Amino acid sequence: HSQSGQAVAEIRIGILNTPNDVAVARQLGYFQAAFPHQKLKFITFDSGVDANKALLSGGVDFATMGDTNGVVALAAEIPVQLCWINEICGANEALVVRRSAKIKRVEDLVGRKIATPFASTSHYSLMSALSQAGIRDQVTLLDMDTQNIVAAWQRGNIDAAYTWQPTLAQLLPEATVLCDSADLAQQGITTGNITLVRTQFAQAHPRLTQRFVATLDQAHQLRRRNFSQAVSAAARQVGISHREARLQMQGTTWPGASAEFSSAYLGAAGSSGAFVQAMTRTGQFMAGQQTITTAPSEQQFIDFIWKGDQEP
Amino acid sequence: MSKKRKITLAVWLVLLLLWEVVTRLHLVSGILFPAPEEVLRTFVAIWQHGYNGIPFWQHLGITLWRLFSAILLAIVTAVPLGLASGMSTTVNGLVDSLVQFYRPIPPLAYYTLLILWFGIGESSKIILLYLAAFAPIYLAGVEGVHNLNQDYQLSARSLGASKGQIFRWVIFPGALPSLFTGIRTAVGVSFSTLVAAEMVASTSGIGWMVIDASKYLKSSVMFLGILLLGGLGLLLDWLLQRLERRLIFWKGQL
Amino acid sequence: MSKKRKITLAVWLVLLLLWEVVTRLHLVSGILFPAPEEVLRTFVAIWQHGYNGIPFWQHLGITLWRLFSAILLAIVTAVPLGLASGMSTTVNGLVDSLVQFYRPIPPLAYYTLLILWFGIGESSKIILLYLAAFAPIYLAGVEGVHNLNQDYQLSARSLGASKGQIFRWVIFPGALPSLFTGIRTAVGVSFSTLVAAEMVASTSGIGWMVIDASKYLKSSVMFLGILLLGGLGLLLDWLLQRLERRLIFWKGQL
Amino acid sequence: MTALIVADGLTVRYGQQAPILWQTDLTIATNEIVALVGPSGCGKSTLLNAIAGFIPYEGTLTMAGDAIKGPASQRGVVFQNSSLYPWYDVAQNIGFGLRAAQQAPATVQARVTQLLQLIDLEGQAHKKVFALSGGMRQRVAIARALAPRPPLLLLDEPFGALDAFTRQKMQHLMLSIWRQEQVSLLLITHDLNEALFCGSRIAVMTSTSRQLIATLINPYQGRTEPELSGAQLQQREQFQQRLLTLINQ
Amino acid sequence: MTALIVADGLTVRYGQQAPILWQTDLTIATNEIVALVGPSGCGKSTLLNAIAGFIPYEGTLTMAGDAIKGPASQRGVVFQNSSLYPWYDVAQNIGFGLRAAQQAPATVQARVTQLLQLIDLEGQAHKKVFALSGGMRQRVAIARALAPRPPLLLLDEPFGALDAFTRQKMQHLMLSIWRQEQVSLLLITHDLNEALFCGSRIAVMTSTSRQLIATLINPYQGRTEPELSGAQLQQREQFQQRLLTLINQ
Ligand SMILES: Nc1ncnc2c1ncn2[C@@H]1O[C@H](COP(=O)(O)OP(=O)(O)OP(=O)(O)O)[C@@H](O)[C@H]1O
Ligand SMILES: Nc1ncnc2c1ncn2[C@@H]1O[C@H](COP(=O)(O)OP(=O)(O)OP(=O)(O)O)[C@@H](O)[C@H]1O
Ligand SMILES: [Mg+2]
Ligand SMILES: [Mg+2]
Repeated sequence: HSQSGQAVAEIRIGILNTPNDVAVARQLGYFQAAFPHQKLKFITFDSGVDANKALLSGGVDFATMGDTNGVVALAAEIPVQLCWINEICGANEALVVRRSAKIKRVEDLVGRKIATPFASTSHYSLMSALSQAGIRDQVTLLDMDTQNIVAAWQRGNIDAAYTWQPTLAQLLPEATVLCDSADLAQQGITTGNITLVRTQFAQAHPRLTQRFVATLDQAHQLRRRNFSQAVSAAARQVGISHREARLQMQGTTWPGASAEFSSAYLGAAGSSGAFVQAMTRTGQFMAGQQTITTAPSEQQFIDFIWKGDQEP
Repeated sequence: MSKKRKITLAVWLVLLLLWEVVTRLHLVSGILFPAPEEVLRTFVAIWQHGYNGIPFWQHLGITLWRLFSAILLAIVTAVPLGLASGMSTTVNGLVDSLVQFYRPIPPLAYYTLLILWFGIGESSKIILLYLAAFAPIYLAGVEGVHNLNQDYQLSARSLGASKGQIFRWVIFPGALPSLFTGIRTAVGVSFSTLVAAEMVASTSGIGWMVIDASKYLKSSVMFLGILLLGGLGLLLDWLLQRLERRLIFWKGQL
Repeated sequence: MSKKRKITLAVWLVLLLLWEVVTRLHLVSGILFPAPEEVLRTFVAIWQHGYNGIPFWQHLGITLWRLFSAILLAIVTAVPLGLASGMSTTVNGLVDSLVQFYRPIPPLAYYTLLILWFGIGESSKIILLYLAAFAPIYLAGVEGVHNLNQDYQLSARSLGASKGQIFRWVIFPGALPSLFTGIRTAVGVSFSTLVAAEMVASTSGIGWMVIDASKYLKSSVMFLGILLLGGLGLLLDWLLQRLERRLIFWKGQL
Repeated sequence: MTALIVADGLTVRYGQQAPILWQTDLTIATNEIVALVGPSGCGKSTLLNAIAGFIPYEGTLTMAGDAIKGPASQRGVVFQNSSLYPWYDVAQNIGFGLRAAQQAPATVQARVTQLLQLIDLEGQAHKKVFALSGGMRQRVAIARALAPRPPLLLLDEPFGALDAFTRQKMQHLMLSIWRQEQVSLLLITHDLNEALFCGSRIAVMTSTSRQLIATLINPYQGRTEPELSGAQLQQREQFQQRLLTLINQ
Repeated sequence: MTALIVADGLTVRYGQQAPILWQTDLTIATNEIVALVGPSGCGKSTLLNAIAGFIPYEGTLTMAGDAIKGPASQRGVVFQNSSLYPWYDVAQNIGFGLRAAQQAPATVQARVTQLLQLIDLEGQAHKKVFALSGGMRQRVAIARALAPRPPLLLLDEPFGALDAFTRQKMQHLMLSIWRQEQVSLLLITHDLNEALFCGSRIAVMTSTSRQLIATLINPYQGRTEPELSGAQLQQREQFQQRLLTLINQ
C-alpha cells in the first residue's frame, strides 16, 4: 500500500454551503484529526456547474454537488470518480404550488409557470414528475436561482416551483406541496448530493481518499447516534439557526458507508447498486432532454464509482 | 484593401490557425475547448434545428430586441440628462450622485429587486440592460460638456441664444464626439450584461444559450455563443464608427 | 456648503425617508426588502463579528485588493496600447478588432475558460476584472487621440520631436481628459463585474458576501453589500474627480 | 449723447491673482466708436470681456443703466480667436443669432446672403468653417456678430488677420454700418491708423497702468489720408505721435 | 546663393476639391527672407503648410535637395493660430524643441531665459499659456519656433496680434537673428510695410491666380522710413503701389 499520502501538502475540497455531513465534519474537527499532515482548503461552490469546472482545471481534489451534475461530469468525460453520497434528497426538496391556485395534482399544472434552478437535482426531479404526469410539454419552465424564485413568487409571476430549503420555507406559508423528492425516490427517481474525486488524485492517494470517505462517514454515524448534536454542528458551521438546520436535515437521508458501498446504493465490488441504476436512468432522461449529448451506459456508471481501498 | 484591414485579417487568420493547431494537438482539454470545426458543426445544427426547441433566429431576435430597446431607451434618456448635468449645477446635484452610486453596483446583486418590482417578463431584463447602458452615456454627456471650450457657450449667449437653444445648437453638437464614445462603451457594457440579464427566468436568447450550455458543459455551444456575441458586438461597433465618421465631420477640429 | 452639495444631501435624505416609510408601512415584502435600521444592525454585527467567520475588514480588503490590482494593471496596459492604437494604423489593425471583439462578450460567458486556464485562485478573478476594466480605458485612449486637434502633433513634429516624444509630451497629456473619463468608466465597470468574479470558488469578498446572502435570503446582508459597493464606487469616483481637477488644469481649454 | 456703457471703479482679476484692471472708468456713449489701444498684454481684451459679461468684476458696470451680469444679445462680440462652430457651415454660423431670435427662415436667409456679400464670401456659404483661411474665418466671425444688429458691438482686433485691402474694405464697411444704424462700438486694435480712422474717441492703456490712462476725442474719424490737407496730415501725425508716447509710457 | 527650398510645378488641393495651388514655382535661397503677400484666402497658408510638410502635394518640393515628406525639425513653423500646448507653461512650451533634441537641462534653461527676454515676457516663464493675452501667445509661439535654431523658419502672420510698438520690436529682432545666423525665412504678412521692411524678396499671390504671380527683389529691406531720403521714400511708395496693384489684380 502506498504511503505517498504524506507527500501531499494540501487537499482542496469543494463544498456546498449547506448543513450536510461536510459541515458537521468541519465543525467538529474530524478533518483536522484525519489529516494532521495536510493543509485543508475548503472552497465553496454555488452549484455543481462551477464545481465541475474547478475539478476539470485541477483547482480542487474533491467536490460535492448534486448527482445530476455528476452525470454531466461523466457525460463530459471529466476525469473524476464518485466516492461518496453525502445525502439523499427527501422532503427538503419539493414541488410547491400556490394555494390560491387550488391545484391538488401534478396533472393539473397544465399551462402554469413553474420555476426551478436548471441543472440542479430539483430540475431533474421536476422534469421527471412532469413526464410521469404526461404534461412535460404543457407547462412553462423557468430557470431561476433560489432567491429569484422567492421574488417572482411574491410578485405572483410564477404558480409553482421545485426548490429546496431554506427557500422552500419562504414559499410554504402560501403554498401546498404537490410532491417532494422522497415521493419520487420511492418511484426510483432518486436524487442526492454526491462527492466526486479527481481520478488522478484517487489513484495516487488511495489511502487519503479512503480516509476522506471515512471522515464523512463519521458524520453520518454521529447523526444516527445524536441527531441534535449533528444539527447544532452543521448549523454553526453554515451560520444558520438550529431550527433551520434541523428542518433541512430532517428532509435528507445520510446512508453511511456500510450502506453506501452495498447494492442499496453504489454497489460493491464491481456490481451495480440501486443508486447507480437511478443515476443511469437520470442520464438517459437527460440525454432524452438533450441536456447531455449521449447517455452513459450502466457499465460506464459502474466504472464511474470509486472502488476504494476496500480491504479492512 | 487598406493596410489596417490587411493586418486585421492577418491577425484573425493567425488566431484561427492557432486555435486549430492547439485543438488538433490536444494541447488543451477538448471538453472546454472545442475544435473550430466542431463549433462550426454546432452552428450548422443550431441554425437548422434551433436550440432547446426554439429556432436560432428567435434566439437571436429576442436578444437583439432586448439589447436595442435598452440601448435606445438609454440614449434617449441619458443624453439629455448627461448634458443637462454637465451644464447645470442643480441637475448635477440631483442626479449625479445617484448615477455614480448605482453605476458600480453589480447587476447580479440587484436583479432580485428588479424582479420584485418589474416581474420576470421582458421588462426586468430590458431595465437591467438599460441601467448598464445608461451610465456610460450619461458620464460621456457630462464630460463632453465639461471638455467643451467655454468660448462656444459664451459666444452663443452673446448671440442671444436661450438655454434651450444653447443646449440644442452648441452643447449637443459640441459633446457629440464624446457622446459617441459613450454610446460605443454603452453598447459594449450592455452586451456584456446580456448573460446576467438572460440568466434569470429565460428560455431564449443567445445569452441564455451560453449559460444553459455552460451548465451542461456543452462547450461547443458555449463557444458558438461567445463568438456570436463578440461578432455581433464587433459588427455593431463598426456600424457605430461608420455612423460617427459620417455624422461628426468636425472631429479633431474642436 | 456649495449649492450642489446641499441638493445632493437633500436627495439622499429624501431617499432614506422613502425607504423607511416604505418598509414601515410594509408596502413591500420584508424578506427581500429590509428596513434601514435592520441593515444598520446587520452592519454593526458584521463589523464586530465578521461574516462567515471572516472579519469584515478582510472581506473588504480582499475585494479592494482584487479591484485595485485589476484596475492598476488595466491602466498600465490599456493607456499605452489605446494611445498607440489611436496614433498608428499598424497597432490599430493588430489590436483594435481583438478588443472590440472581446469587449461585448459577457464575463460570465468566458469565466469558465479563465478558470480552466488560470485555476480558481486569485488570478482568474483579477484577470476577469482586468478584462472588464481594460476595454473602456483602451477605447478612451483611442478616442482621446482621434479627438485631439491635429495641429498639436504637426507642430511637435516640426519641433523635431520623435515618435516617442510626441507620445509622451503631446498625445498623452492631450488625451488625459479622455483617459480620465475612461478610467472612471473602467472603475464602474470592474466594480459591477465584482459579483461575477467573486461568484465562483470564493469564501471572501464583498461580492461573494452578496451572493452568499442571496442564496440564503439574508436580504439585510445583501442590501448591506449593495450599499457598500455603491458607496465604495461613489467614494472612488469622487477621489478620481478630485485628482482629475488637480491634474488636468487645462480641461476645457483644448 | 447718452451713456450706453458706464464702467465706474471697475476692477477685474483672474482667480486670486493681482487685478489686471484696477478701479478703471469708461463710458461708451450711444452711437460712438471707442477705439481701445495699448501694448500687448496690458488688459484690453480683459476690459472687453468684462463688458461682454464673460468674466466677473468688482465695481460698477452697466449697460443702459442695468448691471451687466453675463453675456446678452445686446452685446455682439468678435473674439480675438474667433470661436466659430465647426459643426455649422459658414451660412449657419452667420445666421446663428438670427435663428436664436427666432426670425423667419426667409429673413435669416436674406440677411445671411447680404452679409456674405459684404464680407466677400458669396460663393462660400456652405463651406465648413475649418476649411476657411484665417482671414476668412475672421470675416465670418464679424458677420456673425453683426447679423442680429446688436446695439453694442465689442470687437477684439477683428481685422488682425486681414490683408491691407480687405482690411480697408472692412473698416469702411464698419463705418457705414455705424452711420446707418444706431450702434455703438468698442474696437480693440493694435493699429494706430485703424484707431484714427475708426474711433470717435481713442482710449489708451499702458503696460503698467491697469487703467485707461486717457480717452481722447479723435478729430480724424472716417478721414483717409488723401482727404486731408498737408497741414492736417501733419497735425494727424502729431496726434498719432502723442498717442504712441502715451501708450509706451 | 544656393537654393534651400525648391518648389517646381507644385499643386496642392484639399481632398477631392479643385486645387488651391496649381503648378506654382518658388525658390527660397539660403539665408534670404521671402515675404509672401496676397489677399485673404488666396492660398498663402496653404503654400506654407505644404512646405512645412503638413499637407500632401503633387509636383516637386524639396529642401536642400530632399523631397519634403512631412514635418521635420529643419523647418520651424509659427501657425496662424498658434497651437501652444495648454498642459505646459510658457517656459516649457518654448523649450519643447530643445528638449526634443535632448539638450542638457541647463542649456535649455539658458536658451529659454534668453528668448523670454527677447519677447518681453521675462517674468512670465511659469504662466499657463491659456492665461496669456493674444499677443503674448503669439510671441511665445515665435520663441518656441526660434528656440531650436532651425535653418528654415516658416512664419504665418506671426505679428498679426501685436501692437505697433511690439510689432516693430519683433521685426527688428527677426532681422537681427537673420543677420547673425544662417537662417532662411518665409514670412506671410498682410502688411505691405512689414513685407518691405523684412523681405529680401517679395512674393505675390492674387485671389484667382493659384500661383505666385511675381517675386520681386526688395531694395528696402531693413530700412526704416527715417533712414530713407525723400526721393527714396517716393520710390518706395511707388514700389508699394506696384505691389498693391499686383495683389489686387
Ligand atoms: N484666463 C486668464 N487667466 C489668468 N490671467 C489672464 C487670463 N487672460 C489674460 N490674463 C492676463 O491678463 C493680462 C491682460 O491680458 P489681456 O488679454 O487683457 O491683454 P490684451 O491687452 O488683450 O493683450 P493683446 O493685445 O496681446 O491681446 C495678461 O497679463 C494676461 O496674462
Ligand atoms: N482644411 C481645408 N480644407 C479645405 N479647404 C481649405 C482648407 N484650408 C484652407 N482651405 C481653402 O483654401 C483656400 C486658401 O486658404 P489659405 O488658408 O491658404 O488662405 P490664406 O492665403 O492663408 O488666407 P488668409 O490671409 O486669410 O489667412 C481658401 O479658399 C480656403 O477656403
Ligand atoms: Mg487681447
Ligand atoms: Mg492664412
